[in-house]
Amino acid sequence: MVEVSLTVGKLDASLALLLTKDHHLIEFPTVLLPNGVNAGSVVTIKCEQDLEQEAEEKKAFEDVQEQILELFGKNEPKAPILKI
Amino acid sequence: MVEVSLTVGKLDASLALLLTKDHHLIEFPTVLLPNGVNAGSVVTIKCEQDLEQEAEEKKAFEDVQEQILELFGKNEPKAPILKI
Amino acid sequence: MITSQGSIPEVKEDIPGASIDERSHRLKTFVDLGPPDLVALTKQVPNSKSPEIGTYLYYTGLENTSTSSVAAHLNSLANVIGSSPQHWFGKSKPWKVTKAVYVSYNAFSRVDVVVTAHIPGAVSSYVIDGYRERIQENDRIWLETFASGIIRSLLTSEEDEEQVNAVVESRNLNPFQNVETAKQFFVAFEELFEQGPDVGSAPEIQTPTIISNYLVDAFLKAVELTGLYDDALSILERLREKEELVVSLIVKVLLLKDEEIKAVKLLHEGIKRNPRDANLLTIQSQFLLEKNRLDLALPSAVQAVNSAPSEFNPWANLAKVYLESGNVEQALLALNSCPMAAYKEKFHLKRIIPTTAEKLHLPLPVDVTLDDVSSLDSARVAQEHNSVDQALVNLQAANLKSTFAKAYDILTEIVHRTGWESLLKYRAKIFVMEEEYRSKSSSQTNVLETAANGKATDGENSFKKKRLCERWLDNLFMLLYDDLRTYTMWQAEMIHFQAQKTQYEKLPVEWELLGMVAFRLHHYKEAANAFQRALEIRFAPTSTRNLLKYYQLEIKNLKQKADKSHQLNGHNNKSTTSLDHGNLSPQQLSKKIAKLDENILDTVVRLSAWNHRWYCEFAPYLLTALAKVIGREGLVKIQNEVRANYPDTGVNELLDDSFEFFRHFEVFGSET
Amino acid sequence: MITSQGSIPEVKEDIPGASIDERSHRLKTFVDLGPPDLVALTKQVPNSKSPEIGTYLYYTGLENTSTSSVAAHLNSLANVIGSSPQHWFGKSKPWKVTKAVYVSYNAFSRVDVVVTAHIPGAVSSYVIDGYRERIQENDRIWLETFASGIIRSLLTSEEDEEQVNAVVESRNLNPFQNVETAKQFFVAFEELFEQGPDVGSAPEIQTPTIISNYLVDAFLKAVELTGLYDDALSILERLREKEELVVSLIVKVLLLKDEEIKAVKLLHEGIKRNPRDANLLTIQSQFLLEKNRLDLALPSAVQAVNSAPSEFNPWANLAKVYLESGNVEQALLALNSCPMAAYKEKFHLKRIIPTTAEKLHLPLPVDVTLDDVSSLDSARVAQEHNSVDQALVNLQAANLKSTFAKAYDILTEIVHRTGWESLLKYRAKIFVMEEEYRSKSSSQTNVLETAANGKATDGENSFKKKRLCERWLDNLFMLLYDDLRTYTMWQAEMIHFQAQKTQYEKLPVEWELLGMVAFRLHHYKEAANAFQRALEIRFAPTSTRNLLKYYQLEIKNLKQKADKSHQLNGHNNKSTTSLDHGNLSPQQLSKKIAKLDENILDTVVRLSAWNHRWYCEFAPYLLTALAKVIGREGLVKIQNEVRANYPDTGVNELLDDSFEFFRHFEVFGSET
Repeated sequence: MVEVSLTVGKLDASLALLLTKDHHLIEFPTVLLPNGVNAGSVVTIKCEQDLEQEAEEKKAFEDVQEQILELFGKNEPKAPILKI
Repeated sequence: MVEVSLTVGKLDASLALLLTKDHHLIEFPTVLLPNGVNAGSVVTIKCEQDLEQEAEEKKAFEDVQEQILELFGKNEPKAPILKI
Repeated sequence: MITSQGSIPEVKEDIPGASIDERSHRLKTFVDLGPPDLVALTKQVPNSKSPEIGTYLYYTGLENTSTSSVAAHLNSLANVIGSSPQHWFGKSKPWKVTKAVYVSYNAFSRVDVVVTAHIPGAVSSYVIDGYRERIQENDRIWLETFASGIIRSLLTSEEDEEQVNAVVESRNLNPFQNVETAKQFFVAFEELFEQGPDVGSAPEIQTPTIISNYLVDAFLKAVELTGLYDDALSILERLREKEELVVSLIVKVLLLKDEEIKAVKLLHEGIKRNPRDANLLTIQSQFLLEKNRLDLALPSAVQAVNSAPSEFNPWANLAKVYLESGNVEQALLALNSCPMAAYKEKFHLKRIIPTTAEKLHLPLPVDVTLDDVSSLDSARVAQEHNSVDQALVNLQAANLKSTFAKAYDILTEIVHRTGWESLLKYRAKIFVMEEEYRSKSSSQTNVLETAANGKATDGENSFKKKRLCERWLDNLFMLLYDDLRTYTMWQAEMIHFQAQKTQYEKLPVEWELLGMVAFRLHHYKEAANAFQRALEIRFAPTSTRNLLKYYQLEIKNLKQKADKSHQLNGHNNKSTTSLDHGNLSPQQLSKKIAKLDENILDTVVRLSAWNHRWYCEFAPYLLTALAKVIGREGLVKIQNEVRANYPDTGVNELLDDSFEFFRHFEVFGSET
Repeated sequence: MITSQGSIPEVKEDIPGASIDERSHRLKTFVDLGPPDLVALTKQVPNSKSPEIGTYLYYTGLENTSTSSVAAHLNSLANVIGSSPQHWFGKSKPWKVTKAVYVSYNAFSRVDVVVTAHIPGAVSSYVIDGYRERIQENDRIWLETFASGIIRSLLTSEEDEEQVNAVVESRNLNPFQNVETAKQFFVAFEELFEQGPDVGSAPEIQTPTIISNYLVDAFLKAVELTGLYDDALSILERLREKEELVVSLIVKVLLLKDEEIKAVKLLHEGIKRNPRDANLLTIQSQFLLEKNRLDLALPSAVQAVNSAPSEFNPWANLAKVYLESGNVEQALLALNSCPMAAYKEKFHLKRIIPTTAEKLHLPLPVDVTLDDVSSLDSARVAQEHNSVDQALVNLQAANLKSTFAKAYDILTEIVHRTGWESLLKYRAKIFVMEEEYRSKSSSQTNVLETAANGKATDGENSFKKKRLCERWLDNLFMLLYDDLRTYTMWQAEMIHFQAQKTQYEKLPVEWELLGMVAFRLHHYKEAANAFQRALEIRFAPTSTRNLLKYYQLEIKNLKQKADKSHQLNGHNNKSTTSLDHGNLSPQQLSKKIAKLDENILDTVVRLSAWNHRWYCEFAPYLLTALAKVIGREGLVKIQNEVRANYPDTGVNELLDDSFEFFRHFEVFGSET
């Protein structure tokens, strides 16, 4: 997991400028900032990988893939199709 | 506090492209991603305001300001300065 | 058609050889596929004291597999010009060509290959690079040059408005005069596959990749044109062994070949191996969209976007899937996320040597004379343009290119479903406009500007949830407004005139422009009417081209309807939407399609004659259109129709080239 | 100096009035402060049949408070030209001026004010906008026009290489002919304060603000030049009541006035009120940096950056503070974060009407003749340029502008401390280069390219900790390498020649270019030597200008040394760094400074004479330099020196203008 403390330098429509202690300037999406945060505020950002969610989404995706194969990928006798 | 689940779409030198469930495309600094994250990973980002740290920094800053005033802002008799 | 003096445009040089010189100076500035081939001629009137003069013209499709094939063409060109006195700027001149030089750009190695033929006399060749240094000639260089030429020839689309007649002083030949040449190109494709990204890619591709580049585009077009599916598939299978991404190209060829089940299986297999192959996912999604399985099309579309979030096509596809699903908000949000290609332009032929009208020798071919087409007076057209309604000319949506044009097409599709008022409400609900934001967040106390919809937003919180509307999308909204206003006014005027029982008169150019507005707004019937009105007055290539598109679209719609009704009956699938027309019987369907095929044949004939007048013997989109008609109606029937409908015009002979092509390649329907 | 025919350059028009016409056509394209004022003359030879001709020239500093003050100047101009036959393109012509038109750009309202004087006859005026529509004339328009003119005049710096002699056909007058005009400008400043952002700002400012714009820049320069501190302070105090940000301007004026303690107190108060005022914080940090209190300078610098992270100046200051603290890594990281202004350029005078040499009438003023300056042969200089070492001419660092030049200055200061090898090691440690990254992250198995330093990085982890080196900074490293190589080779050659006891010969231009390299690299002594070598051969304005900078820098250093030694003795402050020279006695110090003042006086005289030859009577940087010399040495002494050193040259009369100026404004040292 990553956890960083940052100062909000500037707040804009879509992007905020955040600064680390060692002056790394980071553009950060404003939507991900909590309400009430202003220029000058200090925020903590934690970021961690969500393996469970990842597995869940993978499963759902694979199910759809099987369904598609079932529906359109089987060599069932075709209904007569007009030659157009 | 804000908490969001995001899919890593693309991983670049300084910026990663993350996507929300409703397809909001967000540029996110790569340095803030945990190790091991790859394109396709799902991550959770939590962002909250750190009022304590904010107050601490404010205090330290104000102390320095007082020190500067003390050192250079008092009308003490000046030592003779060369007219150059 | 046989090459005649009437099919060779020329441009006079100030100094003989100047064009070759200019070209080599500009060589290092060539990008992507580079310019068309150049042929420069030196000619003189024998036994006269007048000095030699130099001329040049551009080419695509000239067979250049070797020095000798090029020399053969140059010689035949010299023979045609020297065969009889040439009508030359008002005088008859018995020119003899003494030298002919051919230059072709090798886009892989960024060099020019130059073949010089002295007539009669020796033939020599050399290769130069951007620093005007000579480079060692070898088989590889020739292979690359051959492939570059074929790619340019295939990708010089005449379908688009933007590039018609851009370079009048050029001849466009069919690069596949026989099956051999097509197969040679396939060999070159396999050989050069890894270098594909070097020749650039279509503007909507962010960076050229091994499977998204002009080499691949040309290969797929060649496959479609020649029907050599099995050759193509075996090449791609070999390439796939080294590069799994090739699987999406195999799928594309299978779909061209109408092998749907195989394609679906391969999609499944490929996605299993690499669930983040955005190309495969997008193809899969588009396939499901056509099958009207929006529930299944969406997961693939989402996964594609998540796998390639900086590519345009997955986003555009996602927007379409949402739109078809009736989810307008998400469609607009996906549209807003499309990454735009602001600085890239689509490949098209460009002059490398600026010229003026006085230097142009543009003879009129006399072997094909279709009355209204051949007699189109360019002075009259220019005259028309001067008195045209400027409001129509100024519609900026007509100038949109590449990704912007595609995004606009999605936006117009949206407004077609929702109507303008409702679209504005959606916009106000999900987007915050840049202006609006600035006034909100401005530290100075400006008057709060409200967005175009006139509604102020409700409080900080809902404000933050909205997304910023990209500036380009905001701009498209404005263009859309202009288009809609023009269209609505036109329709209202029409109704007014009809009520008054007076004739609604417009200039042909104006009908054409109105037709384009309607076409952009997906009002195809109204567009077709406008184009037909234009054509009632005079021949108009753009209107004809767009009518061709319209007829093809109509056939596609009829076919989809038939498919759906078949699905409904056969599978009893509930998720398909209701049909907006009653079911057609197979007989009614065939009759409708036969009528449309007649119309298509007529537009193809007219456009071929028009192209022929401008020295263009090859337009892939016309060949494809004709091939489909033949596939449905049979070659014999079509050939008979051409003979009956256009007697003594030369059209017969002109179309024979295409029929010959189909027979060579055993295109479906051409077997007799 | 009295205006003479020798001080009026003119350009012939093709058609009388063409310049005014051209200007009004271009009006809507003017940006920021706009072009210099234009005066167009119509003149004819009386009683002759030759037609009237038109000429024009540009102006800055012409007093334009009202129609009548402009008309007075136009009349005097007409009188000078008409007073005796004019030497005109090789012939003597008794011109009479019949009409004179003055046009001045009002940068606030984006309009041109035009005054037409018929001679003799009526005077009229009008105002036009970018659509060539007439606008209502009123007091406000005149006030804005007056202020615009003063701003252009004050900010047309001649200090920089880039803009010397850019527009030879222009006269530059001192806009403050009397105290009244200066005070009028102060009034205008107060009146127009809120409109300041409309006239643009220096390129390093991201967006013009109420306290960062050209109006404010000009005001501060006027304050420095005139010494009218108290007038300025009372205006600023009034403005502060409405806009607290003004406090940083008050601090600046207090510092100009040498009121350090008041300034420090105000800084404290202002920062207390708004702890995120990046301007105040940066000034505070710079003040502490000069006082060598790096421990205190850092927190202010950090807070400034955190308050305005997209502005250049706070970042540049932070980099400097780190550098002075010996923290090279953080200095480089801060430098890398500086936001660059790639597309903005510094204000300088520009032609609005293109011209050719044959149309230029550039008379030689004969009232000031300083031998080597006046006799500088431009043909010889051009000759020299042709045979100059191209490697020197091609040094790209010389062309850096605005933020890039400033960033380069910080980078050269860093390398000055660390040396090149060590700098490369720092770079490798903290930065990953874009090339390096791409090869690392590329999915294809390319050969791993190593960065310029030849070291591969150690593992994924350390790799991720590094930051991406911005492309522009990467580019500056390359320019630095070129500069360093040139400098080192030059120094090595010098030593070699000295060892061989042979003379090291260079062309004046080459000495000048070498001097510039050394100056950029902060090797000031070596730079000064090179400039002096150039001047031993002939007069060279650039070398002279740079020597002036050098002498001023030397005085500053001496002063700082004295301050530090005073601090050491008085405060016993341990944080100051050790002095690299022994302490000087007050007598030694005075003597050194007097010698430098002599040198400064000489360069000022030469540059004034050179400027005078090119119709320029006003250069703020020369006035300021002279004012400081007078402040140290007294006016009487300096006036005597000028009289003694430059007899019978006209220099006396030339400098008298400046002395007069100082007496008007009671500049410190001028009281007799």
